[in-house]
Amino acid sequence: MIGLPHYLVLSSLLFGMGLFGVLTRRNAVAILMGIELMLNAANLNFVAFTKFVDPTFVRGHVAALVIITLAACEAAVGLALIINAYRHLETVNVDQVNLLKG
Amino acid sequence: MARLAWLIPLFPLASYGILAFRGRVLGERAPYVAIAAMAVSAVLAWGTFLEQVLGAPPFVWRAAWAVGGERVITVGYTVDSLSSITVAMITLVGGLIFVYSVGYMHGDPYYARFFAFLSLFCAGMLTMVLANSFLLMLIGWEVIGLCSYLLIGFYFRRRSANLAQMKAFLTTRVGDTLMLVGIMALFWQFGTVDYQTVFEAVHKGAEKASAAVRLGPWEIPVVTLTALLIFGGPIGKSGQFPLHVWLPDAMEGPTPVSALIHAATMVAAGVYLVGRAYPLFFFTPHHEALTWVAWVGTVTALMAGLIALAQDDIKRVLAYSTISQLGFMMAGLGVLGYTAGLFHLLTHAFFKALLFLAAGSVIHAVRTNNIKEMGGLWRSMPVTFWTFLAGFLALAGVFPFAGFWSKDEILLEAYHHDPAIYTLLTAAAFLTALYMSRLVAYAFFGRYRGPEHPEPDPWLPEDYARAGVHGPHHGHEAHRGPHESPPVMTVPLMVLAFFALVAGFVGIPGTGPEGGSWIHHFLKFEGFEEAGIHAPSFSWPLALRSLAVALAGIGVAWVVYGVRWVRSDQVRAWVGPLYPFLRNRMYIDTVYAWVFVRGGLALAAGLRWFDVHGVDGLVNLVGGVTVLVSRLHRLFDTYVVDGLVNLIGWLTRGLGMLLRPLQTGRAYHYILVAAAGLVIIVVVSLWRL
Amino acid sequence: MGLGGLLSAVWQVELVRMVVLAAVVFTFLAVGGALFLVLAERKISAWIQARVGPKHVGPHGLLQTVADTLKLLYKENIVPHRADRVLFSIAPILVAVAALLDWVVIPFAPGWVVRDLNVGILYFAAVSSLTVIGILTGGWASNNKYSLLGGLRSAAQMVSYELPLAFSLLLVATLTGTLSTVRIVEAQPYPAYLYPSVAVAAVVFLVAATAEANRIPFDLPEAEAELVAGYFSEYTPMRFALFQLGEYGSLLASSALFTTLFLGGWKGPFPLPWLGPVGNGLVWFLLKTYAVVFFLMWVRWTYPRFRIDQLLGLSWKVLLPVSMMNLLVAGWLVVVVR
Amino acid sequence: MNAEALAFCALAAMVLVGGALVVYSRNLVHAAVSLVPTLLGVAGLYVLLHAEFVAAIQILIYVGAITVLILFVILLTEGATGLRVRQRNEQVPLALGVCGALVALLWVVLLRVPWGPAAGPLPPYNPGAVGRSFLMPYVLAFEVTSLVILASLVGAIVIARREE
Repeated sequence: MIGLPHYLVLSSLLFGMGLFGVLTRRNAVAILMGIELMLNAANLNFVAFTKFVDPTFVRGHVAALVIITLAACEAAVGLALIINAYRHLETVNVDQVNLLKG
Repeated sequence: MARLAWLIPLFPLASYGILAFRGRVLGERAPYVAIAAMAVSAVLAWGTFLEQVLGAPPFVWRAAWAVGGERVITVGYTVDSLSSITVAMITLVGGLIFVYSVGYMHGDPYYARFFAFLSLFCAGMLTMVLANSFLLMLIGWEVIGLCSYLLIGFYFRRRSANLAQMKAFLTTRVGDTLMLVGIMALFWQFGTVDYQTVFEAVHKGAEKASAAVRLGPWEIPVVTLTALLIFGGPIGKSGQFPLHVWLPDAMEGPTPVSALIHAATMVAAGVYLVGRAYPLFFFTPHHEALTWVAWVGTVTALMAGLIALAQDDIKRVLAYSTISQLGFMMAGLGVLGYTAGLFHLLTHAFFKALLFLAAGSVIHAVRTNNIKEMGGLWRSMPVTFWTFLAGFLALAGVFPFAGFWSKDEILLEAYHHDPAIYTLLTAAAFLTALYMSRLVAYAFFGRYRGPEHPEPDPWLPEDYARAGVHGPHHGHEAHRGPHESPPVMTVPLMVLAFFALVAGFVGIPGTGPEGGSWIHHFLKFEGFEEAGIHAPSFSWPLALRSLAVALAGIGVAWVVYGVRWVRSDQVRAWVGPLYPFLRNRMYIDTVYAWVFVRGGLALAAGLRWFDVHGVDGLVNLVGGVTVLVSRLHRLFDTYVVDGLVNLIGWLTRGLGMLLRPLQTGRAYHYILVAAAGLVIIVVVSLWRL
Repeated sequence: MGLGGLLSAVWQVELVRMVVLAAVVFTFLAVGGALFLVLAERKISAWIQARVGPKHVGPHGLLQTVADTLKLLYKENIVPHRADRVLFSIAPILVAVAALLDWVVIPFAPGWVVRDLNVGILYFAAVSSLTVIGILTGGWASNNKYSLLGGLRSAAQMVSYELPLAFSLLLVATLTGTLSTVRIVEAQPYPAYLYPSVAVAAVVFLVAATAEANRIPFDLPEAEAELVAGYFSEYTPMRFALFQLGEYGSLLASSALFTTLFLGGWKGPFPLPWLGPVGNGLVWFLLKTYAVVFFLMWVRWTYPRFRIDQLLGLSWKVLLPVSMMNLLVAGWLVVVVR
Repeated sequence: MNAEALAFCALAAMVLVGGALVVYSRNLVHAAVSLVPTLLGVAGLYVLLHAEFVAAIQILIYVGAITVLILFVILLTEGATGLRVRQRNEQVPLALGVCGALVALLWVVLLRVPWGPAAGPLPPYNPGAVGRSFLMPYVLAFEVTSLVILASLVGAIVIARREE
């Protein structure tokens, strides 16, 4: 029987992968992808907890939907920023975007 | 139809909205919007009116607006005989004036704005008339006041217009404030401002209504005090003594404004309100509130009539005449002539609008307001002359024009109520005939005394002239002497002249049931029947007497100004100091200027002196002390505080030097450290478990 | 557990089974549909342009597409130089599968639906949005600037037109109070006072669906004249056929969904004799669907192509505000009338 | 092993393989395309968890919109994302250590907790249940989210448009 721990283990793995991507990628878009993985891991946890711990009010679903919405917002703004940075600096690597560094 | 009555004010309001926001784009087409809106309103208003005429029951609609505990303030509208006939009159006269303005204001750079203001005004007026409560009425009332202010100062570059608009606003504000207090008093007493509820409460003599307030040596019943406070509003708005001073000055506005606002409708608002709130006045002990109303009206009528005798400005004469007639209406209402006062309100609206518009046509042609510079215009401006004459005869009260019927009603009521008032009003009626005849004789008869080529309109401010606008008369070509106005202006005159003739016929005895007149049947106050008061029936001797008075006035004027058997300067010599007294408007304006304007300025100067020497001295003293203290403080600051601060700065910089390599500016380094920190925290907490 | 256990398993597993089943069944169904539609398109275009169209293979050219398909199957698959092999192969499959997955929630007749999901129309929107990934990756993987441009255009276009489409779906969901396609059909006809709103939503849906299917006047991603066929320029026979399958499959699916949402689905104006409820529903449903398909083809051969700025402007500045207002008005009406 | 477990394993494999590709792929387009199976797998897991509505939204927004957007940006910034550019920074081993430690610790924690069986059935029709939760207990979150959407909409337009 598949229980809550299965989902939690899976989501922790996904989270770890996402974190690894965020930590090691130079490209801003790739970092964004890592963040999306981490958010998905969190969402998976929320939905799993809803089913196994507290099904009334589907709170986890609500949280997941809010997170998905915010992820969409974050992607839109983040990618707009990346495009703008690329237009000015011709790079999207976060370690080369250092105009403000004294 | 009554259920649609709420739409009546909305169309002009919509027109205002359109013109205010899109007027610049509409330009020349602006009046069509306003006139169309007014036409729709007029159709609705006349439909409502005819429905009432055919015997529909009064209709009141109300909805909760604000709810505070037990008290509910409602918003809604009332359709009964009084409000329906008034909206019918307003939309008709207003619509005609709109049409007239198309010609009169043509070429004005603020053409659309003018119509926007007029529309807003009509919206406010109609709201005020149709309102179901004092609060909604007050909203309409204030909109009217605002529009009056805007329109008096319509030629806003002209100093005198600015002063006039301020005067109008501030003067009426005195009355409005009293009225506001009165409405608050009503709310305090009855917990509502709804007409019906308030009137029923007053009628039943609710406990609180019969309470009394001690005011010095007098004990005034609360209800009387409330009624008189509310009467403050009409005193201001309807130009009653002693707040009448703004109305003559309001003639600074364009003539259609004078006709619409300061003759036909806005000033009628006060009278209308007294009629609307009649139960409040009537059910005071011994009708004492009405006695006040009657006397204020009588004094006003007589005073304004006298002043009008000595004025040379055509519009000012008409303005004082308006004040005088409003006095008549108030007096009529005050002597228990509910129908008579309101009947005069309606007829007066027609012929006074007519007189103003015709006067505007004259001014338009001769480019001056001074009647002494006119003369002989009957030949060159026949339509204007004949229509003006109709208005004149109506105002003077000559059979069978409208004014005869309505004024006679008032005199009849006064005769049966209080002989003193009757005598004074008869004198005022005589004066009315006299000064109007003087006006007609100067303006239309004799020979033309003005220049051959009238100068550009002195009423027009400089920037209009610079804009290449030569007065309201667009495309002004060289012409000899004054000439007739275009049809867009004369047609409304003719329509109004028609009404000036026939509007009084509803007051002919026998036109209604039981030998009374139709208007008595239509507009009646229920309280009279209960109190056993019956309207006096028409009496021939009185009617003939008032006709004789009117004809006498005309005759005297004819002797002096027409055939000139007696020269006017001789008359002037006989009356001695009376002439300058009247010419200077009984010095009322002068007194006000001294007492209120200069008094106010002096008070301000005194306060300013106190401010400069008293308050500022104190402030300067505090300032000096502060400066001294701060000097001492600075020494402390420089050596002790700054020393510490610099020490901290040096320390920080040293620390920064040490820590600088840690800040790489790379986000992923930080995240790594954060993640490592998280790992450490989890490890530590696990270990402690 | 055996097969029986699988069959009696909890429903969500059954759903997975159903999806697989649907993929299998509708692959054949949609391949047949696409074959027919290609022929229909050629015939209709010929008819509109006063030509004859294919006529040599089979009676009246009826077997022309079959012959073409056979030809495509036998031709060589070419991968362009320095193209990304993996993505190049996956892209057409993704497009075709996405188009086929749409069919899971389409009800053909009473009871004839692969799975009546309680998030049916949302599922449709979700799955049909997968197409764009295939197109984008296909365009990129071809290593050809025209293909890439086509792919980028397609992405911009589809992301833009998904919003009005979603608003139309939302409107229907608001009116019927459900997302299930079957219950939407059952809720029809809509009350008369909602007709204006539904009509606006239908028009928006039709426009957006045309754009989602990359059809003229919204066929910018292909645009033969500018981009030499856009994202599938480099594709050779079978993969090209998959793209075509996807395109015609989603065309058919959009028409079917339009029928379901706005034309009453399987419900007909009068019952047909001898067919029974299922046959009746099937006939009416197919009639309506193919009428919509015909209408879209008619549009394709009548109107010219938009410019890219006009296309995006239409979506963001016209369709989106209109459908938002429409949704507000309809919601208000529903609340007021209730 | 029953059907649910089978489905779970398949989906988990899909998620993990996809996720790994997202993180490891040198080619960013491949990484972005690998997001698709990952996210679809998560959506599938949502279905297993009786959250069809969240699953549909997951596909619609994550797969249909965010992934497309990411791909779009990658293709637009080709000059900086091409294969010739070094894609990893210098802290790979360190990051591997930290992430591994974190995951391991999470396992330690969550395997210590005695998770009970499912607490009860979900509301049967969950789009409706979610809608009701959004409009009743969580209306504030809903409103704030809508504000965030508005702000990010405006922000994205302002940032991304070409300066005149």
